[in-house]
Amino acid sequence: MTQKPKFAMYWAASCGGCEIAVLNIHEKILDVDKNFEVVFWPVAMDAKYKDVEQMQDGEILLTLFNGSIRNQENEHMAQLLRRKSKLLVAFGSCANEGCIPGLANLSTAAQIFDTAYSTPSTDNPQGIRPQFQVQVAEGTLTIPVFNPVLRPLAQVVDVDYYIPGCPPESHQIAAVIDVVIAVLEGKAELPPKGSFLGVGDSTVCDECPRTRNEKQVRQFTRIQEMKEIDPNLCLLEQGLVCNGPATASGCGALCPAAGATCAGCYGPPLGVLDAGARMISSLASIVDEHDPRKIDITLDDLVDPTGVFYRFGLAGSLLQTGKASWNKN
Amino acid sequence: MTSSSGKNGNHRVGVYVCHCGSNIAGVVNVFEVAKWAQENLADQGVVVAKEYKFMCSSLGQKLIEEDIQKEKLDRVVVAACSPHLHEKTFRGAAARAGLNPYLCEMASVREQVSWVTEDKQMATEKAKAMVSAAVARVRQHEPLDPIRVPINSSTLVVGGGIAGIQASLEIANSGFHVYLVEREPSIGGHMAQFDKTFPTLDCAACILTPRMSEAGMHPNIELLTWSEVENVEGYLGNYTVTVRKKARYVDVSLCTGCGICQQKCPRKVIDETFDAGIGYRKAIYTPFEQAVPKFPVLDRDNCTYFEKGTCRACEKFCAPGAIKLDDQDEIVQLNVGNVILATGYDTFDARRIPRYGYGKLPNVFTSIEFERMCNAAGPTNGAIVLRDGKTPPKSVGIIHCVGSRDHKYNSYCSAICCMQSLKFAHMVKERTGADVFNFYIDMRTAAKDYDEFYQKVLEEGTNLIRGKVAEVTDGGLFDEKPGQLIMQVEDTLIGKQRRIPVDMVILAIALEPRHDATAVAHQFGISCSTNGWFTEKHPKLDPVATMTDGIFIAGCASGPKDIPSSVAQGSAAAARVVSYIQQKELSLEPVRASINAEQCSGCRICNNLCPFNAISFDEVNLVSEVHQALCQGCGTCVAACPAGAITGTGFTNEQVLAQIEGLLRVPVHLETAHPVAV
Amino acid sequence: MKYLFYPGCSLHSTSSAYLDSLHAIEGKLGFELSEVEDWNCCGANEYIALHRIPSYALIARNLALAEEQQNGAQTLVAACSACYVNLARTAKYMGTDKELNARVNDALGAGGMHYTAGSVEVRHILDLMCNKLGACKIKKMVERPLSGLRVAPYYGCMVLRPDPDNRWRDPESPTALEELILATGADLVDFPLRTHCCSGHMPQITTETSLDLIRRLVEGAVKSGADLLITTCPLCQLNIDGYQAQMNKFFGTSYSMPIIFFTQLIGLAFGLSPKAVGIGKEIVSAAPALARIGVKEEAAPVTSRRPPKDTGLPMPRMPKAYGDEL
Amino acid sequence: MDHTPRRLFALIKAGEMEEVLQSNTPWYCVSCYFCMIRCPQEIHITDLMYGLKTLAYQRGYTHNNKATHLSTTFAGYIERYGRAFELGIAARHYLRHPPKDLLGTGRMGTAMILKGRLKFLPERIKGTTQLNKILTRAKELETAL
Amino acid sequence: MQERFEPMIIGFTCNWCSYRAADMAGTGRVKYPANVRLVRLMCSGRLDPTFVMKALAGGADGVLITGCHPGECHYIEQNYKALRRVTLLKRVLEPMGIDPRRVKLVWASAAEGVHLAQEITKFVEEIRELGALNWQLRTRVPDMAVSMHQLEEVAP
Repeated sequence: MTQKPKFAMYWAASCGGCEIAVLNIHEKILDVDKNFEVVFWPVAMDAKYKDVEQMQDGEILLTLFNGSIRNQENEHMAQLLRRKSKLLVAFGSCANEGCIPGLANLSTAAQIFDTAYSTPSTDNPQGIRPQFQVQVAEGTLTIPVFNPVLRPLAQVVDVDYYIPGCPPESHQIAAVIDVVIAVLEGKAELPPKGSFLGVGDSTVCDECPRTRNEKQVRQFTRIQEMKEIDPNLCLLEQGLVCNGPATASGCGALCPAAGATCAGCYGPPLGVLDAGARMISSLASIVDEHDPRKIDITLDDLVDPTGVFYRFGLAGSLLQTGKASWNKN
Repeated sequence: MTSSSGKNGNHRVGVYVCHCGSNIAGVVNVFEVAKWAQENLADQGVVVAKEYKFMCSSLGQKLIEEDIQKEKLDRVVVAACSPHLHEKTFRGAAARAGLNPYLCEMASVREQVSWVTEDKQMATEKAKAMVSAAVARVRQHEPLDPIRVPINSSTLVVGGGIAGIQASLEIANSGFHVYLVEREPSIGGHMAQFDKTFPTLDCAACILTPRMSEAGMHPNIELLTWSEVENVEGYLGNYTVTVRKKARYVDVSLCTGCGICQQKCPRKVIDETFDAGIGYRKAIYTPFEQAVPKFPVLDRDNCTYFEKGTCRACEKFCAPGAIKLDDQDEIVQLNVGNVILATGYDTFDARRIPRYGYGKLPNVFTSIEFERMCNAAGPTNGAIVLRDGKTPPKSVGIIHCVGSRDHKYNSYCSAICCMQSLKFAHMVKERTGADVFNFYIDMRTAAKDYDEFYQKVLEEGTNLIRGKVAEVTDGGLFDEKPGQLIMQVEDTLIGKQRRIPVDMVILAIALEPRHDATAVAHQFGISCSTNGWFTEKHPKLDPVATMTDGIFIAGCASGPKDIPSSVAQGSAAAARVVSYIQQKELSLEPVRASINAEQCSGCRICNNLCPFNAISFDEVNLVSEVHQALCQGCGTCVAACPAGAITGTGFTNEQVLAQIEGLLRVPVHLETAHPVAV
Repeated sequence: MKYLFYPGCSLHSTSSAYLDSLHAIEGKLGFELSEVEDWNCCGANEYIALHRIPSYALIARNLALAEEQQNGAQTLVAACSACYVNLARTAKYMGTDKELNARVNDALGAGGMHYTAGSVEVRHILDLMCNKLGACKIKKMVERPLSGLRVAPYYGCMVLRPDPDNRWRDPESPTALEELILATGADLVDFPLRTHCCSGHMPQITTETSLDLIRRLVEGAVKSGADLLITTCPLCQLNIDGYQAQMNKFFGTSYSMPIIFFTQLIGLAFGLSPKAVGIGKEIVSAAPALARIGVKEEAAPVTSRRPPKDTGLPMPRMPKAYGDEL
Repeated sequence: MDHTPRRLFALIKAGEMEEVLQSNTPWYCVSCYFCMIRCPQEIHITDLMYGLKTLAYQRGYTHNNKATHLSTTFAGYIERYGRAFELGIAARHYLRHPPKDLLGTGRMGTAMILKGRLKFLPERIKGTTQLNKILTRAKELETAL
Repeated sequence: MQERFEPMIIGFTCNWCSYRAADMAGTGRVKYPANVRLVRLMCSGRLDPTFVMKALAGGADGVLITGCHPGECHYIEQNYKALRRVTLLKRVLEPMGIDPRRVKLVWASAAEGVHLAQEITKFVEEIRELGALNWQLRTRVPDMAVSMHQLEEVAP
């Protein structure tokens, strides 16, 4: 039998949700198996780093890399898989723009460790802290060194394609897999390098079923503070801070449709440098106040704007990277 | 490495650094700048960089033109003075050389560098930065063409006061059509209410009525009285205005203006408007004899027929059967190229200052009431009498600045009250021989022949007391003569409190913006000052234009004025309009926003950000659209669009971001290295 | 409703009638006035004439006490107009003027006290009755309508001016006492001088000046056809009441215009006995006027509007200031 | 009143503080606050008058005896008892400056007493010492305007 | 030459008021530090927070935004939008470790050349006080192994 192209999937700093999403494509997974030889997928099968290290450069055709780069191990694997793969795909929000783990960049590494090891919620009477290197009788023990800032994949290695979402919607994944297979069968061309796959042209509002009117916000509120939510009216118009307007479409507006504000997991839409900046700009524009004092009062109700606007995009944001990690086309 | 100069990689850019004699070269090392550009901006596509004594000179321009052709330049950067000064010049040069003018960018190294910086070295570095920014920016430029719009030759004039009448006549006389919209039943405005006009004391009616009838009969003027503007759409050259012609209940095609209906109407009503509340009219009425048009209107709120369904006296007696009790409001659409707002002013409500007793003490009058009283055609046929309607006053007190120059009411000066009050003083003396006391804070008579008039009034023996009246009380309370009014005042010239008994008090009330001024401003897309008057484009150099092209203002709408200035403004606004109409079509800067329908999600955040109503929502495709000719190019929507679907020509994200990178490329100071932009 | 109460020196002496009547009606009004423990004099207009910071400190001590003693009730009510203005101004200025606040609290510190700006809301009892309770409610409580009694309102100065907390729509044309008078069923007399000065402490300084001011008020009230005046201020009451005899002597007049506190009038309307509300403590006796109470003749309401005569010119329309709902 | 408020302020602007502080105008101010709500420039005239009185008093311009004496007498009682004592104040003040209409004043006094409107003994607050501590400290921190 | 820190400041002006004010400062030969480099927009309403972030990320130590005085905007009320955006932007920047004082909004009419120059001078001094932002050093720490005490130093 002829050699099937090799497929790999790896999780760096991530929750594993992306893997679930992949399995969520149901029967389609059989097509993957039919067309690929899965060589490395820690979640799904037993494999050792050294096996990968022994491969030829570029031996793997397609690697779906999810999770962000939090420590030296993540970084090592990113570089390794980059070397070994023809196509490296930043898969899911973490790999794309840092996602929830990226919010750690708002604190110093020291603060992070304090929270992890010395807050009341931690049972650590001796106040033990992890040591990257420990001398024991048998020799030196090391654990992966913790990087001071968390970075999306593209800031560490060169990335071929991006599939955003937390996690990427299964139907989008399926579609991408179809494309890849079509390419393998010579029926289609690869999209240009750096393309975004499984994303729409517009923003979540485009797919949102709620009715929208001209916007004037006098008071912001939070979903838990609302007595009742109009099931058909735009959430923003009800004073809820919804990231939909500045988030790439592709998810089918699941959250707003269900009455929850869009958290922004699909990242900025095409050609936008920084989703947060767009939210700041557009929200501030529709606040219906002219008096500085009143403006402050209104904005006081917009709790933790940084967290709200950058819940997923912080590590990939214009400011955090100093580099437009998000430079599409 | 630049994130924003992704597309159009290889350009051929020419950089031209101007000495401006020693203006720039005296501080900035222009040679170094040019050299630096040549060497360090090669990666940015700079192929030539030259300095020259005077770039704006014909030789300097020639230099650029030649290079464009010789060096096949497709972008030009001129580092010289402010673009507000010479942008046109250099764009012109580029155009002459066959390059789209909008592919030429300027760096203001004179106004922003050489003239304002002491340290020559830092100046030179800043100049470099600005050049590199201009280069980075111009690489992102795209060829543009100015927008052309035709101009409709009809004009809408709102407000039939003297300013509006004047403007209408000027335009009509130069052969163009005018729609004159007036809220009241007749044109004439406040001036028609007055008796005499200062300082010449010629009778207002005598000089106004000819103008009114001229406007009424002019073939190019279409009067829409008893009408109000409902809605305005469009832009310079092409406005569509919706006007509501309120039901008159009189068929003007049949009415002869004989006035029998008014005689026969049994219903007497206080005339709050024209007679300022001190006279009566009928329920069906023309505000005054010389009204233009002469057709009456029926005031349905006070008409017995509309209350009880009976009466119909007017109908019975009207020979031509012009009374039309089933009349309805009519909506008309006007297409005009320009608009002149001459909406005039309201008067201050003297009840707001209870200590002057207006509304409580019968013999306290406002200036506008007194104007009506003096008017020969007014409720007293010109007799100056007390509220009882017969007794002439033996002494009269006139208070200046009522509601003006007072932080509690209006902090501004109403400009006309001093002269008006002096005019009153004169008329009281002339007609009743009563003693007159004028209470003023400062005397403001600064215009032709005004101070002469003041002198004249002084010589007539008017008592001028410098001081703000504290209060007006009923003398009846104390041993002072009953029925008299006591004016309590500190005479600041002698530094004493005085209690001056008078029979009649006249309050020279302030001029205020129309109660609906802000609404009107919003309707026409112009702005109001903090005091509520319409703001002019430039208070000195462009006093009759507004920030919105094609909307002009005249008369008191933009602030208190006397009749001469209002008339002058009427003519001025007319002249501006005619000059536009003569151009037939207009070319506008192509700095405009446009929406990419693909990317637009129809979130509608941009929809009411535009003060010029240029953004509309396409209900069918659920996307927003920008109307090119309405758009003024401020770019607010561009910055606000959450989807990044709106781009603004001339100031695109790419252009600005590139410019920022360019600026950051050069450290502020040689010694302080800075991380370069990425 | 529980309130902290600052009576001020006068209510403990020269104006005990004010205090009596206030306590007599507070229950019915649903107020519970608890006097601030160990309050000190506000210094009237005298102390502040000599010292600035000390006088603010003097007043602030009361605010500090109020802050300490406020359990639930954060409103401090004053009945004397001068006390009210002093307290209100100090509270206000300490909130706006940081430097003053610092100095005053430094001084309070010397006595182991502190006042947190904004922690106490200062209001005058009249403001409370009209703007919080409302004349309509009071009207409902009236058991003995005082119809036939022609009452003129007299505010004096400080309850209205400078009005540091903007309690009144227009301090120049107040309507509070008017509403209360109408509520009691008495006939409202239009008294043009109702917001004029009673001459304050002038009797002790230039008697002539003050006697003239008092004369104008009394004469004005008489000419307006009032049976009696009601006021909100101990000093106004004292000057008009106490010095009326000297005034008459000085000008050779023989006016007799009783002046009582508005709380006394309300008390009477509530059906309390004249004694219970301190009637009789006034020097110019209100008894003759009060003799009318109960007389049921409907006196024509006094109004300032004159209907236009045939020859006459119409008067400007006036917005109805008060009494619509009464 | 030797200067109108307007002139007083003009004098201040002109730097004629001497004349300003000697003026009796501020002492004629009964603080009716009419000026404050009527001034078209919204100047806090009454407060200014207090300030001028304070300055004049503290710089020893106590030319206008009656008014200053009334204030000082009043202040004396407050500092001693913490409350005003009308009878005492009146008595002391009238001893210094006997009223023209002695008889009338006497009558009024007796009437007041008979009506129980004048106490014979001053009320004294508990915290007199505390109050004086506060006032002494406050006087150290004094600034007139 | 001198050691004192020379901040890099990017300024945004509106075409109608503040840019003309800058011109006026020029014609009036009013001197101000060369640290501020201006970018012309049509209106302060065009100000996109992205620009500010771009500047800060790209090495600017401060950003100055200027526009017509409230109520005097050439586009009627767009400068209020700038006001609101800057207010919100500052609130977002602070948690990211950027002192909100590094972003400043200043009103200057076309006539206020001197005023603008003064404001610029003032702002340069304020930023000099705050010191260098060094944003890129703070966001892109070297990828070598870091010991705990090094971690402590790492901003934000």
